[in-house]
Amino acid sequence: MNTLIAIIGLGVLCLLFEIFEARKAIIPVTIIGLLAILGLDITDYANPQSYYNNMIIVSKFSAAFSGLFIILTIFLVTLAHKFYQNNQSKISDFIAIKIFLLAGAVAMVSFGNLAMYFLGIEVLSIALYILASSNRLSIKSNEAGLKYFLMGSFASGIILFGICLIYGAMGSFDVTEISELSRSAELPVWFPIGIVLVFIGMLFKIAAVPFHFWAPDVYEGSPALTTALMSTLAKVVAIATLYKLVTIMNADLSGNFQMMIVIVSMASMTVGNIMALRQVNVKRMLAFSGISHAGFMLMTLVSTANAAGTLLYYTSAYALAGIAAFSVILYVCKNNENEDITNFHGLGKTNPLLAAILTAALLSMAGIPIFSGFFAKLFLFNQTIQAGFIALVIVAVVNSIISVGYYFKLILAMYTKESNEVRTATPAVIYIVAVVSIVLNIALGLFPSMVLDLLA
Amino acid sequence: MNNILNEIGIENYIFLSVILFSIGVFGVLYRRNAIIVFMSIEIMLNAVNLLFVAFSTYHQDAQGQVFVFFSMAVAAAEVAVGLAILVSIFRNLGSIDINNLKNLKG
Amino acid sequence: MNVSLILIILLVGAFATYLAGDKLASKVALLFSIASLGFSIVLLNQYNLGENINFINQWINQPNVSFALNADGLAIAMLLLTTALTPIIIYSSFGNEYKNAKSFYALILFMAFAMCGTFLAADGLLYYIFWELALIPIYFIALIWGNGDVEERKKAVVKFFIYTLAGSLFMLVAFIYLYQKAGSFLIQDLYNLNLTASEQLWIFLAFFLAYAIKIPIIPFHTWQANVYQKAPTVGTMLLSGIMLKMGLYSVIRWQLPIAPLAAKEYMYIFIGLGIAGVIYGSIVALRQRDLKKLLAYSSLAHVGLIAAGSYTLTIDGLRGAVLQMIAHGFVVVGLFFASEIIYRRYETRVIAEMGGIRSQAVKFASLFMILVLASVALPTTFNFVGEFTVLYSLSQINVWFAVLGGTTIILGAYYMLKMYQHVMLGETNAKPFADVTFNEATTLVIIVAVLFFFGMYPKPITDLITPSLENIITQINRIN
Amino acid sequence: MSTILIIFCVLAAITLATAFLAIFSRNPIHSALYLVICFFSIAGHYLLLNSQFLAIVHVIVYSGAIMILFLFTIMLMNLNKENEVHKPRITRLGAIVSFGLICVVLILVFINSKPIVGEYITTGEDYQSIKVLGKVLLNEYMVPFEFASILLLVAMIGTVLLSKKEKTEK
Amino acid sequence: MNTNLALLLLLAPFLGFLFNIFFGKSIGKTASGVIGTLTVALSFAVTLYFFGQISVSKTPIQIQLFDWIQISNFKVDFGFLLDQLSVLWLLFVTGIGSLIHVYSISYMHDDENMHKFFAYLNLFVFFMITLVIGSNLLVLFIGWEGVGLCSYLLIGFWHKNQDFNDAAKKAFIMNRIGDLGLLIGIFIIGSLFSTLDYATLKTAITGATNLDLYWISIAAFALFIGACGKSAQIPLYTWLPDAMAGPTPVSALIHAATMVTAGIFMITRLNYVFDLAPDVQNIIAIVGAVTSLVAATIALVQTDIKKVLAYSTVSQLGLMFLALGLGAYEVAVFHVITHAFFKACLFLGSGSVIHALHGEQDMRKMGGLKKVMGITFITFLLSSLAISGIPPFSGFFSKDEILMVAFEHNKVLWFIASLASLLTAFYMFRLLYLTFFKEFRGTAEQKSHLHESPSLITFPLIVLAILATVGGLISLPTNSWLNGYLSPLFSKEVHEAHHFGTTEYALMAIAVIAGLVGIGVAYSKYIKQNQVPVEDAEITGFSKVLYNKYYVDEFYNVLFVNSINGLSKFFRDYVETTLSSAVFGLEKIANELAFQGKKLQSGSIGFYLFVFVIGLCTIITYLFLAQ
Repeated sequence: MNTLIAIIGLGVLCLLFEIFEARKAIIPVTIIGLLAILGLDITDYANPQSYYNNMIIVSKFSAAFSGLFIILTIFLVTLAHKFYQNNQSKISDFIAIKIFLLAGAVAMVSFGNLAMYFLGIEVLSIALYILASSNRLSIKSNEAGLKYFLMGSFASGIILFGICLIYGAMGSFDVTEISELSRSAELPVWFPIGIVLVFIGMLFKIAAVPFHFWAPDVYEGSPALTTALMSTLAKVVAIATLYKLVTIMNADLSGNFQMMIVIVSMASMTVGNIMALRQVNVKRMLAFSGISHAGFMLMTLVSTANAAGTLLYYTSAYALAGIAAFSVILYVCKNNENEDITNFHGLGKTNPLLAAILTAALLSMAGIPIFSGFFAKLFLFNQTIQAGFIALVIVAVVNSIISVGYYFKLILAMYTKESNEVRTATPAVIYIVAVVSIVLNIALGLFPSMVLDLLA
Repeated sequence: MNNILNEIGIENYIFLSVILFSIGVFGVLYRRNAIIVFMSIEIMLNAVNLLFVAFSTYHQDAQGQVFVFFSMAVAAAEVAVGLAILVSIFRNLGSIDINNLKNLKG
Repeated sequence: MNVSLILIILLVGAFATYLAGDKLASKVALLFSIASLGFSIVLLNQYNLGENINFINQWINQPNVSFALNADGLAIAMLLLTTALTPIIIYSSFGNEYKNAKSFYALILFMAFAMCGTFLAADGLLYYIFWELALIPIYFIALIWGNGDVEERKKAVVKFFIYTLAGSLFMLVAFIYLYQKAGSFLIQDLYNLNLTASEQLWIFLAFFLAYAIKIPIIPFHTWQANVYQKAPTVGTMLLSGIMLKMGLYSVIRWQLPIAPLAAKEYMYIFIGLGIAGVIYGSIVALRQRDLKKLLAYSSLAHVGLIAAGSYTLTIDGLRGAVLQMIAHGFVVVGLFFASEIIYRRYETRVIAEMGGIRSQAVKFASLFMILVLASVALPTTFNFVGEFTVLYSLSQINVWFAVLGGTTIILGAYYMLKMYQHVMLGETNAKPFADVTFNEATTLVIIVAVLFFFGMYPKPITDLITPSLENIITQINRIN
Repeated sequence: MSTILIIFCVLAAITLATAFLAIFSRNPIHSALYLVICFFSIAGHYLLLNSQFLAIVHVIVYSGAIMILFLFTIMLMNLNKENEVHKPRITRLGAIVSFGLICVVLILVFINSKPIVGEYITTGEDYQSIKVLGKVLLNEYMVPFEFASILLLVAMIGTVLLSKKEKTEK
Repeated sequence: MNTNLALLLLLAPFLGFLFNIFFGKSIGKTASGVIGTLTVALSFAVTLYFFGQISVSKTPIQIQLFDWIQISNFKVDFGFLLDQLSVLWLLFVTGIGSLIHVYSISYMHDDENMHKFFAYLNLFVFFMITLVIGSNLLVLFIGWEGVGLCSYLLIGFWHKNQDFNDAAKKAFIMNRIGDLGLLIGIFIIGSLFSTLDYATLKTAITGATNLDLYWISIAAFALFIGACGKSAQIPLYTWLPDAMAGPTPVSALIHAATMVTAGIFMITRLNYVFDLAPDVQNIIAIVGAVTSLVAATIALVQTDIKKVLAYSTVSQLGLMFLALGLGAYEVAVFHVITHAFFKACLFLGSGSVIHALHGEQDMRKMGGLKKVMGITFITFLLSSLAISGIPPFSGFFSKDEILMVAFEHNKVLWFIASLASLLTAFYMFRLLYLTFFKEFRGTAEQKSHLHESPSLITFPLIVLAILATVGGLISLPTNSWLNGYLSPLFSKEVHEAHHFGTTEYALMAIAVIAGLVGIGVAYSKYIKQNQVPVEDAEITGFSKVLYNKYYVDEFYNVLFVNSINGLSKFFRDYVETTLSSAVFGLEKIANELAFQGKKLQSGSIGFYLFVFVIGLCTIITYLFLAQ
């Protein structure tokens, strides 16, 4: 709870900076603030309890994920320093929106009441709509914003309908009560339908097939930093929330429901990976890659017993790799109209370090050891096999193989093609973010227990 | 006070709400004018709001109605942001036909 | 002193090489690789003295993964192979100029690190990690420093990577399945599992896919020739000299003892595949136009025989396989280096553009001849010892296996001599061919010396590996 | 058929009809107006359900604020004419199919479900007066209430952000 | 002492090889030749010592050096066995080897790579010694393959000529086919008896009661295939005539006197195995007889002087195999020895001729050399008489014994063998007449350079001619020193001196008469009628078939070489690409799917939402309505 309040306070502070014309200080102060909040979050982790009539339940789960969100936000805010260089007048707005977005995210994983959940997801979504279309003069950005907005509202409607049905069945929005009531024998059918509708709405948010169509278009159209945010933070938030919803409401994971998850998971992986094969735009490619990763993450839901640690690990690995990848993309494409692979030609020669980082990030996403992406997949597979879904794991394995195809396309472009432009010196910020995130990624790979045991 | 649902039945509200919701869905799919699409989404949200109130009565519980406030707040916020995006598209394209927005694909 | 130090040496070496800069990189790399060789000899000594050089440390609690390195005779033999070949390979590359040499040599050392790790790992997951890690450096080596048309090279290399990765991921699934049963990835726990026949079959097949692609066994070999051709010779040497052995080693270390029932049940099929590889590889090698491709197919034939030997599940088969692995490791490195020597002078690998070299480069011709002869397993060379033992073990299963597998000595002689004839013999070539430099000569002489020494006196190696292999045989026979 | 049911039916008919008309009418202005009627009818439902406060809020927020915003935008964009070209058949078909599907599926689901226990509980307690609502909203739901303000704040910043002119881009 | 001496015996030529390889070029041609020769001579001297020792003690000398190969049920040592057989073989290997080395000093003097030639020759002797003195089958195998290698190196000595290289390659590969057989035989013996050591093996076989005769027969057959390859028997004989591409001393040493007899050595060595497999023995006998006849017929029409001798060698080896097949090992050994003498002499003589004619090998371009090359002619004549089986020359005794043994066992085999010896006499004298009699048919330029060869060449000729003449004395029909000497080797009683009755004398007479008839026909044809073989193009009828060696090479080419090459091409061009595209096929499918999928991703919000709704309805239907 303290975390949430502090984050909101920080957001307001950002707006105040604008008033006091202290734009230069915004980013450093925000980063320091976020670091402090991270410390606060750690105390939350050590001290789980519920607040304000169960509106907010701080658990190890919520605290751990909040920590991850905060770290990701720190990276994203740091990158913002460079990204909004030419947009100083709006920087406080951007940063404030991001901070509020983080607040929504934290609310989403620590809700104790469906009202908080709904508001959280709306704060997150609306912030994202704004960020997606924030490049006002770019038609692509506009289009992305509108598409995301229309479809997102549609999904919100579905979620709201689901919440409504849950309420209809249970007469309460409090998850603890719902959870208790759901154990009783007599349940109106509204409850499972409600759960399914909320579930579908969340599937939209994490961009799982067949609710994934928005993702590539929106990722491509949005400003690169927003894409980074969507593909890392937003996706992680959505899947964590989905996981929390499924577990906390004690939803009946009947055989059929699991089968549905399995099918959606398989479909997401396969469609995401296959579609990514022929993409030329890197952001779009990563969008499809994100879809396939959503499929992987969904695998945690078929065996929710101990999957929280795995999910946290997977999301951390994925998001850190994503941050590293996007920081390189930001650097490469900052002067370009688009983010086509051609821009990456010869990066291996012109900037070996960033090329190596991007390579490492992609390898991590592809699941190559020692990067944490590998361990993430390993734990996931382990869990899923334990739950008896070998077929799902086999599909996942086949998909991992396919995914190498397009990750390597980018790597090949960096190392085998000749560079077609001269690249100027890189800002230190990008180096810092890229290096730190990839180092964290590898550290996670070397010491998986560090994260895994947080939610053991 | 008598529970009004004795007279009408919660099912009727559910059906009404479902149909209204479906009309909203239909509108979103059917129209290409972005504003009308927004309106359709509002219809969807209102369908749900209606059901909330019905359930609130059903349970004799105030929370449902409170949730409607939040829902309205969300609707208002969405409309504000949505229209802002729309305006900016209109400024760029001079049109708000969503069929013109097919630059991002493939 | 424990065995993990060797990994540290190589890893530190890789970083040091990268930091040393382009000019010094090769020397630093050589220094570290020799250090690792020295250290592995020390280890050998300690092992022979009966000291405990194994290393185990809990790594991940849940799932239960340990950082466990187990250096038994077999592992030490493979370790020695790796650490002996790495300096040779690095030294041999002194005649070439590489762009961005620091990365190049760092990658070589890193690959050696991963390969040593694969040979030493006694924990399934750790093993898998090293196994995969070894793939990345070679991918970049082949991709960036390879030769030929970029697009084709990319195609070949990516195919190789995806193909091998595909195989190994199924192995990973098998490992996870085993973990569910055993509650640990430790090799001993996996050995002790009591799996049903059908479980064993599936696990065996999952392993087989990984190894069949890596080794390669037909029909999973299609990546091989192209990658060998496109990779820089150093990469080809690493691939054929050591990396293929990872697959063969793994068959012996992991596949057979963990799923012995399946291995026994379908023994004929797998031996048959190995032997089919021998014949097929030899026949395809006959009409290759590219020297490196020809050597690649010859490699296919040889490893097919080794695989067939391993699948006999006899002590002879395993011992022969290991001996042949080591021997083949050296000879194939030598042969590829010979092709590189020619390439340095003629800038071609097309056999038709060679010929008539012998009269110009006598020393080279002799050394090359010896390598060719070793490759066709002439007695007194190390390869003969291995090949003889393997063929003997095959004859114990079925004499026709020995006959068919034995065609390698006929067909092998055919394509190798044909190759030698067209590459080296004939009218003196119009293009001048300078004889081997000191560097080239030393490299080849070291290889030749090793081949002859162990060809006449393989006892040290046999004694080293036999106890471990007997252990493995015991494991294989535990269920009856 | 009680009066209340009749009122319900009439209101429902109006709601659905105007919702349809809002979607079908070609002129956006008309759509907006139909929608206003629709919202009023929904407010009627609220009244029927005895939630007067909510009904009023509903009218204020939707008909008063949101629809005005719509109308304002429509006029701003000068869309008050029938400028929408003929839609391709596939679009219409898709829309109708999904409408039918979602409608049928959801209704079927509810019909298939167990019938609700006949007796509707009547606690007799006040649960929807302004007083009660205020208590619930500001006691139990204080945090969401505050959080809703954040939502609106974000929307506000966003709207400003999207409309503000960049200083550098002159 | 014995160990050191044995090592000296073995390593002396090896050291010679090393020395010549590394320093041969720098020390000059003659010096390298001399060193090469001396090392072999040293071996010969040591051999003589061992011969003396063995003759006296009659106990074999066993020397173990070190463990070599470890097999599960047995261990193979690197060790030597010096017994009667191996020492006997060593005698003529090192002896004739020394002579041929001497000969080569002069013969190869014009070659720029003479040091290499001597190095290879030394290496050959080294491997031949290994083959002979090895104490087990695997050490024999070292030598076996080693001599094959040297044969390869020496046939292809003039490596600039690709035809020679082809011949060398062919020799090596056909040898390897045999080697595979030998290996299989070794495997079976190893698994049957858990040993490869001759001595142990012998005890194991002779001591055992219930032997697995089936597998022993298979082993024997496999070993015989090995022998076929090395000793150029049907069907693996075609390499030997081609092997004449090498320098003539090589032909004399390797392809006449020593290496090709390795098969006979091996079979004799393992006589106790073969004795257990009578079926295989029959096969050996038949193969030997047929080979001897076929080769003899081909030799009839050959015009290349060395080719004639090569086919003659094949034919003579066939006779030896006949003897082996009939269990008369000591007879075969006897013929090996005499054959080594006269065939080496013949080859060296032909070399002398070729040397004089500067490389001309076609007999149609020779003639009349008797006058200028007296010593060569006389030695050649003596050897020809010996090979034709004319008493009292050595060949008479050995060949006669074979014929006699054959007669005892099977009249058909005897007839074939006799026919072969008749033909032998004919073609040898055809060769002699065409080369040395009448007028010279070569170019004038060649004629002006005709000369007798230098003494370094004639000296070995003379020695060999003498041996060819008197060599028969070691095993006279009535009093055979050789049989007695070799008797400890054989499990069966050696055929003690035949009862010399009328049959035997008649057989002897027939053999002699056959020889004389052959000579007579040759005389009438080439001296009386003054015929010269026609040009290649004019050869017709059966002669053409013979001249083309029954088209066996072509047949093999079509059947094996071409088919395997065709297969290779097929594999390379089709199978490989198909397999490859099978993998790429998956990639193509994925790409095609991606391509189609991109169309779905149309950018239309309506469509996206449509799919959304469909997905939603499907899920709800599946979960709630499908039950």
